[in-house]
Amino acid sequence: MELTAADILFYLFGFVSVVSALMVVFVSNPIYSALLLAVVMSILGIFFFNLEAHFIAAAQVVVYAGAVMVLFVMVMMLFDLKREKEEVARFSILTVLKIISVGVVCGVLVGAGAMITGDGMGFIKVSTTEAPPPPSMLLKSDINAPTKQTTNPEELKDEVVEITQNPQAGVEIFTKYTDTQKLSLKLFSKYIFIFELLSVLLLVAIVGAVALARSKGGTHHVTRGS
Amino acid sequence: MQDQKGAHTMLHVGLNHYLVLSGVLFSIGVLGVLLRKNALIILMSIELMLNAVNLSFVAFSKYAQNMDGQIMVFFVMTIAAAEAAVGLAIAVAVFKRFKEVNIAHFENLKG
Amino acid sequence: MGTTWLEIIINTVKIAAIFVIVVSTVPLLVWVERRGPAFMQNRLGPNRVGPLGLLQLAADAIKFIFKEEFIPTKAEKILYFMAPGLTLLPAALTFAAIPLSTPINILGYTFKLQIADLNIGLIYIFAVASLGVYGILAAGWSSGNKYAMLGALRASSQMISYEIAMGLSVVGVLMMYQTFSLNQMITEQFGYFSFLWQGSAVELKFLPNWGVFFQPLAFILFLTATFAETNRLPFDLPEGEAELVAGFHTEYGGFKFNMFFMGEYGHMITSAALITTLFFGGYALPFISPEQVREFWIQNGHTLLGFTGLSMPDIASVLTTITHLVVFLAKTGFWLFFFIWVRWTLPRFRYDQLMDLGWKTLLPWSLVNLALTTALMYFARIVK
Amino acid sequence: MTDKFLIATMLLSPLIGFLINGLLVNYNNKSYLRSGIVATVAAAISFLAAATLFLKLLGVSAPEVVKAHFFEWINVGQFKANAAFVVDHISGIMILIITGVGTLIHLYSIGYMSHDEKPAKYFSYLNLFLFNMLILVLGDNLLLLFVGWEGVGLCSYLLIGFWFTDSEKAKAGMKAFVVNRIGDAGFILGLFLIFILFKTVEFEELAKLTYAPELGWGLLTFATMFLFIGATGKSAQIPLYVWLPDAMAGPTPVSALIHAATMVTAGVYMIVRLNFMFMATPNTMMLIATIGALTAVFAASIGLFQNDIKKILAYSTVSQLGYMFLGVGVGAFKAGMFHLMTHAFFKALMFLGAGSVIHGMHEEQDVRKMGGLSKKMPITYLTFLFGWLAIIGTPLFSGFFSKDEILWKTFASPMGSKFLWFLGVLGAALTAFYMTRLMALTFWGKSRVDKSVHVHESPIVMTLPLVILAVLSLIGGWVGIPEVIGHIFSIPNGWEHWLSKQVVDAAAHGSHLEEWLTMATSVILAGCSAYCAYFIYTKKADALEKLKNQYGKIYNIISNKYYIDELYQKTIVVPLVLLSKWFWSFVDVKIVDRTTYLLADIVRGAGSSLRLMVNGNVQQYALYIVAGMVAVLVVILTR
Repeated sequence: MELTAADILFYLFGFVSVVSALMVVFVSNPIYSALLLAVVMSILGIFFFNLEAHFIAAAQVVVYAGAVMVLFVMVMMLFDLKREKEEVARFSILTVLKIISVGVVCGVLVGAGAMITGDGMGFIKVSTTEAPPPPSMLLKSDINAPTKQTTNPEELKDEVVEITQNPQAGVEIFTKYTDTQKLSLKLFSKYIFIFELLSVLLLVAIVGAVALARSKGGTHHVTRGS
Repeated sequence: MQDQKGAHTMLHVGLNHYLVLSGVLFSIGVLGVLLRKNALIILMSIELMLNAVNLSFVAFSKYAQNMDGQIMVFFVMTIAAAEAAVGLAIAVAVFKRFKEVNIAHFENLKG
Repeated sequence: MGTTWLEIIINTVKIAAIFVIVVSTVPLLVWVERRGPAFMQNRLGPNRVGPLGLLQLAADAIKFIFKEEFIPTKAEKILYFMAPGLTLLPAALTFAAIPLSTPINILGYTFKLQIADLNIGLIYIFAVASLGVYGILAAGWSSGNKYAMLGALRASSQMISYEIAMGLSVVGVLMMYQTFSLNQMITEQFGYFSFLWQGSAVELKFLPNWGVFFQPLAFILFLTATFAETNRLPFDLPEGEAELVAGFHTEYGGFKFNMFFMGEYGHMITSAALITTLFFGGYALPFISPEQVREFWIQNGHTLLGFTGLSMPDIASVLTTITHLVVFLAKTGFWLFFFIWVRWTLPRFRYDQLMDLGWKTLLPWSLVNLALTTALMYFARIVK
Repeated sequence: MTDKFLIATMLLSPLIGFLINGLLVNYNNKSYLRSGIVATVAAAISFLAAATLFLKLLGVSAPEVVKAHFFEWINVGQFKANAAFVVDHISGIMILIITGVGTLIHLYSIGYMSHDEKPAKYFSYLNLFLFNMLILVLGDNLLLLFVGWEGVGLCSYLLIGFWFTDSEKAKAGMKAFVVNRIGDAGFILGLFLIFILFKTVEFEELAKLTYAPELGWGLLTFATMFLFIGATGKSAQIPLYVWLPDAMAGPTPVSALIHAATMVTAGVYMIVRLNFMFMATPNTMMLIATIGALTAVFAASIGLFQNDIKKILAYSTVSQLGYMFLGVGVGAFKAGMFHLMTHAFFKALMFLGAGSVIHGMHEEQDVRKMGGLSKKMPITYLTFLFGWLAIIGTPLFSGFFSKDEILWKTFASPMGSKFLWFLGVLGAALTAFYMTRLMALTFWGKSRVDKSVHVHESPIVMTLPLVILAVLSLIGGWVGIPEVIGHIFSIPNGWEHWLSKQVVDAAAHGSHLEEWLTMATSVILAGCSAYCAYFIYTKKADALEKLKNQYGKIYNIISNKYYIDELYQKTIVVPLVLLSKWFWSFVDVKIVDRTTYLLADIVRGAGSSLRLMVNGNVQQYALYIVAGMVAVLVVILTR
């Protein structure tokens, strides 16, 4: 099978994301690294799109690129951080050690990633070849026949039951519904409790952030650089 | 790649490519955390690491035809957002107090 | 882009065409912006250059191009130059997902008058829209001017809070249409106002099947949220001339300022198109579904385009597409006028009023709307 | 009354006496009468119970054994030891001796301890001794015997060192205890070996087993050897006898009871009790016989030139014990037992006699400062006379019958030998000599008592036991008249018959003529040496001086007890002390301490080096996390 547009795009965006990730770490001005990180996140959004995780892709862009990075940029702008003199720790044995260990981590992860075979190293069943005909691709503008979605709850309900009891059924369902429905079916059936728990977590985070932001900053008066 | 379709199958994007990419991004994140002195940059590197993990989750979700991966990404996102919020709040508080963002100055909790 | 080279070419041509349409409407809007309010306030407006001041557009365009490019000393060079692009990019991208009209079937090919028909159209638009904030922040901060910075911060916080309100208000609509794809939504809105109530169908002849009648509250909320999102007048604190000179783009002149301008209007066009698609049936005629229109053209389409020698169905499909395109433009035009119309009627909000409105009224009401629609749909589904 | 009640009363009355005197009576009140009577009554009750028990055994239809099982003491795996007490033919005799002589000595002590500050303490210890001795004798298994064994060792220590304020006496007590402990160690090893070999320690079961005679040096020989070592410790034989002469530091009734009649005989009793086992190990028997004979002659020779009356009697006890072990060693268990009983009578008599002499002479013990007491202390003199006649073996007296029985068995028994018999006879002669010397120096001859001392006869409470014991030492021997004399007057040998069921002697073969001849030689020899001693010490005091300076060196050696104590001091005690000093200075300081300090240093060093890791540098912590992660990843992926 020759090179599809998607493959070209993957390599292009892959390269861009790696370069910008590196720049995020090594650029001296933090604002630029924040913006670059936003770029990386959008590119990841595109990758998700490629992997038929449409809702997650949109969510990624909205949540990460749109909100979290904006927070970072706003905070940095408030701090008005200009170029930093010596952003990376000066050259010392420790730095070498760090770089070596990161090299090892990268080697191990990339090696593992590259070597993963069909049986998924005994963890999960993975088919490294192309998944069954994906319902939609980014730029194939003409196909995309609207797939039939059942709306009445009874049919949906047994669908849900089917998933939880019979994981194998999961594969058929995987192809019948659009990505977002699949996600929501599972999310609100098997993982409903975690979903509610997350809301509590967010609440806690909000309260925490507000409390911290309002505090006068620091509990004991320590002169700078003491 | 033991894919039976022709020579240049190496180039056709499979699960391995995504995993390799997420591995690289993850190590860059770790590098950022280890090398940079600026607290905010460290927070951002952590975000980067989380994103790399998300990528591998989604890749696995697609190639294993199982929605759990995406659901996990969903959870990771919320947690990352919460973490970023709280992290930034702390950074703001610290900056207000010490007018300093370089973590080299915060080593009072010494052994 | 499709796999075959032909498709790729056709797609690029289509993208270019749509982009040109968007860009050309901007000067038109500017003209309307100047003439309309003048008319409302019983004054003339620009009429010196060309008939009714139409050439004024060209004059402004040329002016912007030739203005002196200057860069503030303390500015961050790179970011300063990137900022206008960053604002323009999302505006353009969001328009890609909006279906302009029915697909054309000519010579065996079908062309969709839509750059990208995504089955997640709506949240794609929201995603890209949320990136708009970067442009404003970058502009505000990189120009090194304190007022610009303040304007940028205000604008971004406003956009973020209203983004939530807009998102939530749309959820009600989504639950009704059960899909993100805008095409899908439009097909749901054909014909008469009808719905299933506990098994039995109910139909009201005098109302079209538009979203606005199903979700009136969502419509109002969405409308106000879009105003805030595009920094249009009641919410245009960031450029508040009175206090912050020109808000985040004070330091910009010449073409860069023009790009900001275009960005803002692009955003406005997209929002207007979105309102029509979500609530007013998109390119569909009120009571007539595209099929009926196509039938009509099959009977007497020949008279208009007989000379082209196309087969009858092709002609019919071309003609139906054109009619629907006209309908879509009419509706969007009306909403654009509405935007301009509101600008010269409502006073500007104070910053805290702005925030209260966003968090303390829009948000709760959209939650109420959400609850209401869920309840109604649930009862509607119970088969007696 | 049931046997159990009888045994219980016999055992517990001395214990109760001990408790009353020990706990209830105020320690330092002077009323010796009250505590004395309590102790004597307790001993008397115990004697009555013992007597009734003995009568139970006498009858024709009487049971062979009276047994009382109180509780199961130890039951671990195969090892089983019950608190059960047995009165059979052997222990029957012993309990009579212990309680009988014990009661007499208690009575005597009332008089003797009248001037003492803490009589209550003395009487409580005495009662405790009785209790322990009874346990030793009555125990139905070796372990219980050992309990009694240790108990009596303790009481002897307490009583020897009774006047502990005087450091000499305290040292003597300590010496007795330590030497006994060395013997006990041997005893314990023997006990263990027996358990290993036979998986049981009860006499009844041990008796049932058949023992193949072990000619070489097998385990059984070692077991019996170790038991014998215990016996030498307790009954003061050659290597471990040094403590007995020093034990005279205790009050005289104590020496009479413990170091004459009962405790020292424990070793002999133990061997007789296990006679079947000892018969199976000829090597040990030969060892016992030789040590017995040697001790007899050796102790007698030392006794010749002692000047302290109690030291003479102590060495005489050691020598007589030598005889008992000689008898037992040649397989004449019954004769050994017989001599044990007769010796208990006349030796207790002599000790008590010496006690009353000392009491009369107001704590004067040196024989050279006595003389001509026969007129001043007639009763003591007369009773002492009976004892003297018994010990030198004049016919008709108990000493003659038991000692000659042993000598005859040594001569005739297959295990015995002519040389041992000769040593025995030599010992008898020496015994006669120094006893007569004693009699001459204390009772006959002119009085060398200096004027200030007013000699007076002891009170009735002291002389009564003397008289009883004198009678016993006369008629004691008639119980076991040897058959060669007995059949003339048709008197059966009661003793042989009485012990024959439980004690099997080696078959002695020899004609009556030989027996008569050996008897005659020993009597004549003893008579001559007695006359010589009488002649030298009463008539020719100056001849003695001449003899002394002629053989000065030998005289010095013997009078200083062959310098045995000094020898032990040099060869054992000093090197032991030096060794322990070396251990302390080298092993302890250099090796043990050094290693512990080393460990401590290692830990502190590791601690400080680890502390460097926590230096506040956040990124270093991140590095550790990453390293950890890598390790985990590698492990998982290369699983």
